[in-house]
Amino acid sequence: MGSLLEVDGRRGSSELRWWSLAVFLAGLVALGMFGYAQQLMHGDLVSGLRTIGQGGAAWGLYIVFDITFVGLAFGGLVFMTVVRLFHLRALRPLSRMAQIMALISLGMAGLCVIADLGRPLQGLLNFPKYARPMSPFFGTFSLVTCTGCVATFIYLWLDSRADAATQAARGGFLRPLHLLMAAGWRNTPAEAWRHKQTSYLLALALLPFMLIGASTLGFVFGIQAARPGWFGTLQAPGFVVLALISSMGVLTLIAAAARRKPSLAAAIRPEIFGWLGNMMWILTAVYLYIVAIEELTASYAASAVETRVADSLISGAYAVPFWTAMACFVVPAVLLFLQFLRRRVSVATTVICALLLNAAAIVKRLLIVVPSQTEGLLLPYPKGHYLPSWVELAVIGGLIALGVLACLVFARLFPIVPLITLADERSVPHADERPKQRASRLFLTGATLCAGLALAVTGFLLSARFGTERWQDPLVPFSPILFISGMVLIFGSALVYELLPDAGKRAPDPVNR
Amino acid sequence: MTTSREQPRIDRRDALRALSLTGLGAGLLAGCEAGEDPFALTKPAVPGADGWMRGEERWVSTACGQCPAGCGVRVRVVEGRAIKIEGNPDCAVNRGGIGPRGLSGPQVLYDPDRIRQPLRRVGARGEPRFEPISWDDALALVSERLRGLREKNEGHRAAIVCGRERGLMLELWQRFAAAYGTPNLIDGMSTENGPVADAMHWMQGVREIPAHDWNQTRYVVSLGSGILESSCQLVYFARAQGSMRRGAAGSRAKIVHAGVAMTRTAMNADEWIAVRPGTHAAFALGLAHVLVRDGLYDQAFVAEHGFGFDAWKDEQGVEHAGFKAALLEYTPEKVAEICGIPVESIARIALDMHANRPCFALAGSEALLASNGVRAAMAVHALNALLGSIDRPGGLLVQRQAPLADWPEVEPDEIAVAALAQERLDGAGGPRFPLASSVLDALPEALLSGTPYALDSLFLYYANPLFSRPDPARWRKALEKVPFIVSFSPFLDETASEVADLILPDHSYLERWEDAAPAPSIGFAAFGVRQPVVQPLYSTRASGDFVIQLAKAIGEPLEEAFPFADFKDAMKQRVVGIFSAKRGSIVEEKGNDFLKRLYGSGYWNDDSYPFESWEETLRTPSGRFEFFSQSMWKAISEIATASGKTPAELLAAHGLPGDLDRVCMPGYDEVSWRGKSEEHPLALILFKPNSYPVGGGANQPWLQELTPWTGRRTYTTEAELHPDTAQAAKISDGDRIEVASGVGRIEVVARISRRVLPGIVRIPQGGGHTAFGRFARGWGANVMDLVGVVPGSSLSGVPELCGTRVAIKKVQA
Amino acid sequence: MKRLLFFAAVLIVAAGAASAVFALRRSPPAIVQPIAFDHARHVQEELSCLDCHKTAETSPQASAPLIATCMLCHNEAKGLHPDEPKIREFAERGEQIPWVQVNRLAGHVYFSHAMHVKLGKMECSECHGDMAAATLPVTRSQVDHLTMSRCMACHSEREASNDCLTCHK
Amino acid sequence: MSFLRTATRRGLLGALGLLGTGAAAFALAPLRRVRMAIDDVRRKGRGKHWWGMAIDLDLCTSCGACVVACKSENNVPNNGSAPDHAGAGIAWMNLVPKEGSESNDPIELLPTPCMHCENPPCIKVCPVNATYQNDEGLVAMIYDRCIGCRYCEIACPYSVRFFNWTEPNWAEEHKNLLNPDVSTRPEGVVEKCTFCSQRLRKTKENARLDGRELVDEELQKLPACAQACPAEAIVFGDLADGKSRVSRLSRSPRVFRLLEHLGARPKVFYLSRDRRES
Repeated sequence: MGSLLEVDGRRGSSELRWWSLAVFLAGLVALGMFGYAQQLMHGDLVSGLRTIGQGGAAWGLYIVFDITFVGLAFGGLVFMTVVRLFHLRALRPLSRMAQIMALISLGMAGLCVIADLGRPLQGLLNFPKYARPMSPFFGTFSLVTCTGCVATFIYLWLDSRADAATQAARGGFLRPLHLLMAAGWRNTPAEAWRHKQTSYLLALALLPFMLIGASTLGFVFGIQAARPGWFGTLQAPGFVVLALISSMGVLTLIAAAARRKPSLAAAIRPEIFGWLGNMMWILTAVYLYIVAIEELTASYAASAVETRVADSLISGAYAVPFWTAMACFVVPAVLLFLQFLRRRVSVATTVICALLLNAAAIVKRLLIVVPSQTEGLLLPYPKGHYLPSWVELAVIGGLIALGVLACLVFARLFPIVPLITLADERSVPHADERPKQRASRLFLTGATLCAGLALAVTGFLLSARFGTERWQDPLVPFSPILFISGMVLIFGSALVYELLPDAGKRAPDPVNR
Repeated sequence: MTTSREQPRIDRRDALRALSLTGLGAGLLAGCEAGEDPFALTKPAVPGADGWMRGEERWVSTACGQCPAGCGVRVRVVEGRAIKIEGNPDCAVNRGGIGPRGLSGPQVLYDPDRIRQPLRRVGARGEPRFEPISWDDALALVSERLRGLREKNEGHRAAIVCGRERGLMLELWQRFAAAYGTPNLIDGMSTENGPVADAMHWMQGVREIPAHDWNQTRYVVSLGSGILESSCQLVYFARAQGSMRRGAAGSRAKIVHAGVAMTRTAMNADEWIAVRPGTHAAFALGLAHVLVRDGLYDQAFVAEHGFGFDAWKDEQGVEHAGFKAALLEYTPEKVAEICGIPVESIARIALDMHANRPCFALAGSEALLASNGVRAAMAVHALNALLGSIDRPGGLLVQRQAPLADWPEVEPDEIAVAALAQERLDGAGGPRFPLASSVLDALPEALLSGTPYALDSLFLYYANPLFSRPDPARWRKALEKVPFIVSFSPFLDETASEVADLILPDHSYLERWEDAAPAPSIGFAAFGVRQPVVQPLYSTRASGDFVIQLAKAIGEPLEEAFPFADFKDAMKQRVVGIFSAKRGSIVEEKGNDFLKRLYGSGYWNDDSYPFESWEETLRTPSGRFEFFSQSMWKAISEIATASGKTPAELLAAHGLPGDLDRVCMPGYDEVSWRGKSEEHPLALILFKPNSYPVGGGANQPWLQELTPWTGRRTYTTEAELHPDTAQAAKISDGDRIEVASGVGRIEVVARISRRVLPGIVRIPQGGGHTAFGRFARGWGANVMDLVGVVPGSSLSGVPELCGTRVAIKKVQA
Repeated sequence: MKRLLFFAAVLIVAAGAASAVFALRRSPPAIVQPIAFDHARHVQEELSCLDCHKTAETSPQASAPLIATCMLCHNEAKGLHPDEPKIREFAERGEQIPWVQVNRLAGHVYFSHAMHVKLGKMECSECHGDMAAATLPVTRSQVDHLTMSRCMACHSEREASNDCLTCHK
Repeated sequence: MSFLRTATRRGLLGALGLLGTGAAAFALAPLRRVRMAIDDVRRKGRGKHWWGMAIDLDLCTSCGACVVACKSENNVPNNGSAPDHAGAGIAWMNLVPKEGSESNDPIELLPTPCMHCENPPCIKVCPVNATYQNDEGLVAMIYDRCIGCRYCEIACPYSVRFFNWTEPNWAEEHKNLLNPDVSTRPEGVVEKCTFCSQRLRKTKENARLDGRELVDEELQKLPACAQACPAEAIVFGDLADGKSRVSRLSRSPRVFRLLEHLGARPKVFYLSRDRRES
């Protein structure tokens, strides 16, 4: 019960709120599991999905939320890295929220894909066996969900060592956990300096990496020549921008939620929301621009089917959701823009806009995924239609609930806002002159890094079936795992660099003092 | 595509299982499921399988039994199980090709809802409650009842409905009827193919549908014929159509389809002429008119082999007008007006036909199954005669029969003779239906009225009137009146499950010995043997064998009428004829070698057709092609006098204009529609989709998942409507609509399409089963609920499947 | 800390259960043949494999013989084996001997004896071991050890096709 | 302090550039591999045979024999009449309206098997290599690898790939008619037409056992659909053999292929007097 106690006077009521909320969410999760069990028993027939060309769509809600969660993760990482790289002190209070959001939604994304698979068990077995980079799914699955998770976790961990140490110092039944997290943080200038270095480089590495991750999702759709409405070069950028929008939105929500705790209210100043709001309206503007281009091109397109899909959105079967989504993009954008002009930030407005934008983003994704399957049929099959079944809704609901629950628990076990910012970084010693480095540290780090790179490259090439028949098993079994572990090592080198203990004189342990 | 997406119901057990599954449980269970091999399912044990070596595979030749076509097939049997059916290249009918029906055979054999032993009804009729009984008991039961009837000199109170149009099973039943002594044998010819066969009968003296020389013809006019979807020769016609289509345009033969809808036939024709329902005859006569007017008809043929074309005198010296005179009224203008088609098309087609001889015209159910059916058929037939296409290369042929030996003559004893003299229940050949040989659809009226006498026992072989005949409700009422009903159906169909007191399940056609006389198609003689490809799965019994055993059980005098061990033996006695004829595809010195080869290849045929052998093909009183049917004239006059009336009065009694000469010549009468045009403005056209083999086929998923027409919705009955028709009733595609006639109402799905004329509702048969197994039950609607049973107006008792008016309205859901 | 331990324990138990399930699936119960058939004895009688497994050279299956084949020799008692009378009992009852198939391939695998024996010129023993020495009936699959990789290795060294469709259906 | 900032800036720029290029390379690698895959399919030293099919629409009467024959040969499960099964049906060979799905009155039906494209879009997207093209141009599934993500179904322009939405529900008796030469497919895998590879294999093996080459006559009607077709409209054969019937037909002036503009280069050739493309 670490951080909640000391600041919060009205403990009882907040306790009650917390637990009731947790129980409610747990219930949703249980419902989701029940729904998924249905799917395991009766097959995907219980979903609203059906065969393309026979009046159905083969992809639906699961894929939509896979995109959503990957987007959130991407956005979260971008946020934290940007904060770190450009020393945006003002936003630092949100960085940990962003990290948590990224970490959790990566997990959710993975689960979404699993839920979509016809043979989940086979999926877990066969993906590490046969995965091939030529398929964009390789990116989403191995890169994003596996490697991304690890990388983010590492960053999160390193970044929260100092706080963990302080928490541990406070004692409490979670002390062992905190000690584990602190990983012997002694608050020495050297450590602080080193941490700055690592977090800096990590951030630098993560940014483009996640960019690729988010883009591969775009590729999944962009490269489908047979699916009018998808085929195009704008998919990847579109996905990226949309991802940023929704992640900024969710971040706003989390911040707002955290802010309800008096102890944090001070730290999460309204300016932060102003900044988020600005990000949102700018990004939304960009996105609307992209959408406009897409629809315009499509409606001029020679291909009859291309136009049919476009029309189905603008004036056809999907017009209502489409224009609703558009409205939910435009209205908040305008509101936030006004807020920007008026230079007065209203948290409430920002939150509402964030909600609207996220709803819009999800609907828009649904409108990317579905119509090209139901309307974009190149042969004169009858048009299809798709309505999510209760099972799909339950599973997705369960997943979201799971995510929120995880957030809550984390917030309960650990300061959701870096304590250091609470103390205006007074506790962090300024380490201006560079301390002496151990040669072995640099060497080991380099070694891990190189090993990682080597592994990753070989794993990649092997799973790309270089030198073998395309249909054969990779020369080295489980070479996709090689690739993933390679990536993990690359990021793991950061751990090596930072956690390798210093030789020589031990600074007094602040925890066991 | 569909709109309803209801999820599987979840009961408590499910819920519990689900919970037990969730999380880790799920993983484990999935793991166990992977335990038994998903890629090869274990098959249930079947009798005789253990006699096969592992993986042993044989190809058995037999004849398809899914429709009257009698295609030769080869069945792949692996470890005693029939796996797949393919066409038999040795068979002259299909030459290795095979249709969807034939391919679905295994699903008949292995239908999970087949009847597995004889069943006797326990409890009231209506609900399907039966007890299994042994074959011996069943035999005793039936034979005693029949013997009892004979002893009371009431043999005629037993009736047999045999759903076959030809073949030895029909002859066996006829033999039984003759020896036992009942006039009430009703055969399958009294149904869809009736009018064509009648036309042949009255004008050529052969009661059989004609064959056509597709390979040499250069032009075909199809008058509402469903050769590519509803005919009894789908495979042959598809093949023929294909052979016509080879070669470059110009040299290729042309097909013109005149009909009310863009059917598969029309789709594959070169031209579709949309004529109003029931006016096909007028169109044919229009063509004839043009040919005669321009002197383009085959004068030589008419002169040498024609009768009644010009005016003629009979023995009494009475002058009769000829067909030529009758034709005068059918001027292109008038016909165009009747049919609702451009005038020019008539002359154009007529000249085209003449230019592209040899050519022929053929009519189908849509044109014939109405009150004016027989005369319409005669009109088309006359057109063929005028084109000189009778028994000529590229024209109409008379199907030659295989030279089967005869069974010994039957000598009915006096009881039988007396019974046979009785009036037929269905009134065929009597004042009721003077021109009919048998009228299945007249039974309900007779049974309900109990005239001329009440029926005691009814035997249903290949007949399921409670589903497949007009107005099932009325049939149900009527059959209630029959104290003892026996069905030979291998499946628990509507009739069997609702009214049959005793069910004696027949083998499926892949388990029994039988002949397969192909429906007229190739012209030349062919004989197919249907033989067991696998051991019978259940304790069923070939009905042929049962009939023979029944005769023996009844005893004197039927015993000596049936000197056969079993049906196979009976068949062999006939096949001897082919053997001793020493011609055709199989010629052998020794009888056993002949049989071995016959059973081996499954087919015998003699692929030479003797054209222009008139004594064979023109068996009319005059020995000529009778444009004016003397035999019909004679029949009507005799029956009239017998019932103490003048012919005119007899006709009047049927609501026909009193001119007998007119009736005896081809012509066009307006269809006497059922239902007034006020409350029932639309014409109902029903058809058999090609997924509708003998006995339904609704229990064969392969056929049902083949859409009945060029649409995609399966497991439902659709009514095809023209956009205008639909708009008038505010109906859009996919709506549930109610179709109502004077007889009944059904609910179907609307299918908006420009492929039908306005003012028409086109509905396929085959949906709406209430029994007949898990795959058939519970979807679609039975269009027969809309059609009434035969009225008085028809002389030949034509089932008026396309003579009903209906109204449609949207069902508010 | 305790909780961590507890979770760990749960996971371990779960894993154990899972592996148990898999283990159970691995080992099918030993098969009992209706007659304690003695291959060695028959080989001594100068019988070749193909005399009984007739179709091994002509069809995918090698096929076990039908009882008629057995009766060619065993129509009168040889009195060499306690189980021998059973053969005639089966024959008198007009039954086949209900041999249990031992060597089963996965449902999606196609294997042709003809191709391997006639074209591949392989000895039966290469897969089935030395049956000439087997005095007791086969009760466990002899081909379990033939994993896909081994099939493919052999195929590539004998330059047989390794295309999936060659052996998978 | 100042040092740090400069260092930061330099480092930032440098590292960004570095990682940017790396990232680009990484992103493009898969695409380049796809290109290569396409190319070596193009100039692939194809096996002795290159299987293809010709369907003469002038002969076809759309009777549906091919559809049923295919189901019977390949153990394709029945869909059943349950409402929630609608749209879950499987038909490797299917009758597709050739025109006017809009006005809902097709003029003609096309028998549509898998096109076995020379450049198959479905294969490129499979995440687990569960589908591939063999040296003779057959596009085949590897059921055991398939994880059921349905990406290939999405990628196929002709919608001839089918997903098993639920465990195939064979009536116990119906199991008798399953073809032992073809494996049944469990729930959750994608399946498709194989040009009856099992029949092809059998024919090949018989030829080899008789020590002879394959002849065109035995191939023309090899797949179940071609064998059944009453009008003999479907012809199968070896496109690599210039004299085979199918390759002669594939050069006919009446020939067209579906959606040629996509560049998938299907190996099913349709023949029609008026070359109406759908």
